[in-house]
Amino acid sequence: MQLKPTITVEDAASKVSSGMTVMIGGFMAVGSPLKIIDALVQSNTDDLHVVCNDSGFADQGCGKLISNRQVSKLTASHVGLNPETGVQMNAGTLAVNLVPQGTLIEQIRSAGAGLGGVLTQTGLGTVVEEGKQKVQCAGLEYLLEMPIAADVALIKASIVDLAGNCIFKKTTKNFNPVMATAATTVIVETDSIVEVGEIEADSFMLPGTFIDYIVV
Amino acid sequence: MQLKPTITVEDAASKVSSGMTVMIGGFMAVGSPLKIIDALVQSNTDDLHVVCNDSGFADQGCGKLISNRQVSKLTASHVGLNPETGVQMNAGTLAVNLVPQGTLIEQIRSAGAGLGGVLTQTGLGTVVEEGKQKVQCAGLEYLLEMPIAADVALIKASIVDLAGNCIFKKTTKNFNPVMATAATTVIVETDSIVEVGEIEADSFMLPGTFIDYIVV
Amino acid sequence: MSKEIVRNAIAARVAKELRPGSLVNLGIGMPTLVAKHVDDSQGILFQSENGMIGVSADLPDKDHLDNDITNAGGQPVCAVPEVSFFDSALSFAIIRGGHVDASVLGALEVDQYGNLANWIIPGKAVPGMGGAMDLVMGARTVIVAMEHCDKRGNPKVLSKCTLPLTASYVVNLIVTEKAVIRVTQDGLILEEVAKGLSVEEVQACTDAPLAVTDNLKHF
Amino acid sequence: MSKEIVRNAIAARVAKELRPGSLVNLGIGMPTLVAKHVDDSQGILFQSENGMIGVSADLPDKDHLDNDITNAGGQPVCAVPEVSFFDSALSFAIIRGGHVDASVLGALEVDQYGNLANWIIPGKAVPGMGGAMDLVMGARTVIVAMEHCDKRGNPKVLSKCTLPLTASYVVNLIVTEKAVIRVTQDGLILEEVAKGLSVEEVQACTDAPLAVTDNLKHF
Repeated sequence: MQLKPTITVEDAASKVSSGMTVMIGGFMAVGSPLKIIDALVQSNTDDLHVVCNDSGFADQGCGKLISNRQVSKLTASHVGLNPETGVQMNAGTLAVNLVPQGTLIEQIRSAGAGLGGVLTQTGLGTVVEEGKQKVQCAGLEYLLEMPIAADVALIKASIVDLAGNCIFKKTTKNFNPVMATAATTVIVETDSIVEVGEIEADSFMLPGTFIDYIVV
Repeated sequence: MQLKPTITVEDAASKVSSGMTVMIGGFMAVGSPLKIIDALVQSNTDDLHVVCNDSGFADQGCGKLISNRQVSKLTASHVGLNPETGVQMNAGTLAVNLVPQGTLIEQIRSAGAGLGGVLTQTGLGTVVEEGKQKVQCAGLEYLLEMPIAADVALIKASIVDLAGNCIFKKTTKNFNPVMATAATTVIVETDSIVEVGEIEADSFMLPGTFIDYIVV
Repeated sequence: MSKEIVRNAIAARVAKELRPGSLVNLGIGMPTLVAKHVDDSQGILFQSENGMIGVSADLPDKDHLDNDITNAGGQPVCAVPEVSFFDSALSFAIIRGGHVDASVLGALEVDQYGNLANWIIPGKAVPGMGGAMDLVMGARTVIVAMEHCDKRGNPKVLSKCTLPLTASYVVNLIVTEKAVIRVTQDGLILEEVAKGLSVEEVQACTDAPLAVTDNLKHF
Repeated sequence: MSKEIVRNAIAARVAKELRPGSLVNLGIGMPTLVAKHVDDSQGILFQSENGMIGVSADLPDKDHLDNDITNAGGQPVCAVPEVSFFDSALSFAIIRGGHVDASVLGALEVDQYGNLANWIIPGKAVPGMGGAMDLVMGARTVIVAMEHCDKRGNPKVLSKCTLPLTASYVVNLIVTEKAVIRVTQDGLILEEVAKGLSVEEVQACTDAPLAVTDNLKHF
């Protein structure tokens, strides 16, 4: 049987090295791997490029990494509820790449699905256009949005079986399953781990094949 | 509460008019809406453009529509197990557009997700390139594959609740959930219909919002 | 009028625009109030872009809070019985694929072309666009729900937006406490004015020129 | 050698190429046999592009057939305990996104550049490419498993493919009943020959030039 290794939060944090691109699941800290984030805050890792839907709150979710000045670049769709992000951005110590939320998830999916990018009209006629290739297609204009991949994805699942199959309850799904497809190393933090076969296959929302390590 | 109308197979077939583009879920007839196909075979509807993973078998799945000469154009990834498709193709009475399977599902998803298309390397250096726009991006060459939408999608679910939320058991998922996002009218055939709330929300694999009609 | 009355008046008027059986996304802030003014019998469903269709107008009971059911602000909400949950890829496929019938959201500025600015004030805080750019491009109808003027009394319905845009040519209807204004290819059409106000009073606090419909109503 | 022995010899040799814990897609026909030659302890999982990871080498028992568990040919199959099922969008995200470690498939022709032709013979039946073009572009390693020559005894390992291509520069390894040939940027390297065969005999039935590795083995 193909089983995935179970590791500690400290081990998980140690898989992230300074300078890496790290995807962190969650939406306003809902469905975020909070224990791994805490362990990462305890580490000396810095100069991270964090890819996340939002920068959470200053004291919650991936915002903690920003408050602790471990992030040099942030790619996100929303940073408004973490004032620290704005402070560091204005001070020039944090580069923030704001991306429309639907574009961000498609860019991550593109990397995971082996696409060279997608065409979208979101952002046309706005600052989002800047520096991007435009493609004419069927008489319409589109922005070409390129894939975003990561070295490590830190995701959170409600239930995981030992083969890595994941369940994300209700609105904790958000960016988690797609990020799991787009990183070299994928670590899932979970509330609950079960034996293989304990839960029927169709209940799982992400195949274990995407998971490298499980943190309970 | 938002409930979806339950209709007969004959009503379902009558939503398909001659000349329409029709997506039909299933993979080698597994997870295909077999009852609606049978009703469509009984109708006078013809000149259909069918979009389907494959042309099934001559006497099974959407192959029946081909055998009955109701299809003038077929977009599919595989037609090898239905000899009738080849016969009509060689006779010039059926236009067949062969598409790599991964490209086909992305084209359908693009239509459903409002994308102008996706960039892929699948098909580069092959006949699949013909007539397609190439895009250079990050130093690599890609084919631009455009969206495929339909007038009607006929899909099959194992269980549907009265709000249209769908479960597709095991390998019956295939093209069904994605096709449901890409058609003006979506009709789901199901083995089993349940009340809203009888099955917990997280068990469903496709939100009812995509469904227009339910056929039991 | 108190702030609360103004906000509810706008929300109530927006609610009347929503079609039975439709799928609606309500932006954060005042648009959220719209749900309270919609009759259950209409079968209208509310989407939340973090991955949910079927947000209820009810507020969650503190004793029965489910922290796994949240809105786009991360706050716990209640769900209707036919609720569905999904990931962000499907959520934005729903939004960008034209499956949302109406997007209701606030604005800093709207102009006579239907251009919308609602995500950034240069030099001030930069919240980010979140899902707003996707919503206004993808939704079949875009309804701006906002107070007619800003805190200083300056018009927010302009001849031309001055702030960075969220999107161009996307707004279909503007609903304020003073007026209901439709955006057409020929410019803005004043369709309704609030009771007690004249057309001239509305125009006086609107920067963009307003054509008046033949069939002007009061609300 | 009988057809069945040849096919199993090829499948057994391919099985040795698969790494423990890897995800493998087996094409229809002979490649399917590879699963029988893989030890369970290796933790290798087999994907089926119709939406399944965890196809078992076991054949389903007629009395306990689950018609909802099928392979890409539509035939019922058995599942391993850690099986997962998914739709075609995710299935091809897995395939095209580089998540499949090895794709094993048959060929009509392979050439010294790693070009592959396996989906169409003009003028004859046109089965369609199915998922083959996606698999060979997306899988990390592409292994062609085929008989060394066609039914008429003509070489299938060519200097240059003559049939319409499935993809260019994609094949990494060719396994036949006669030889194991690696495709490199410098051309084809003969790594192994079947017991009882000489290098010359293999070259004689191979159109493309073969360089011989310093460390030639027999299998």
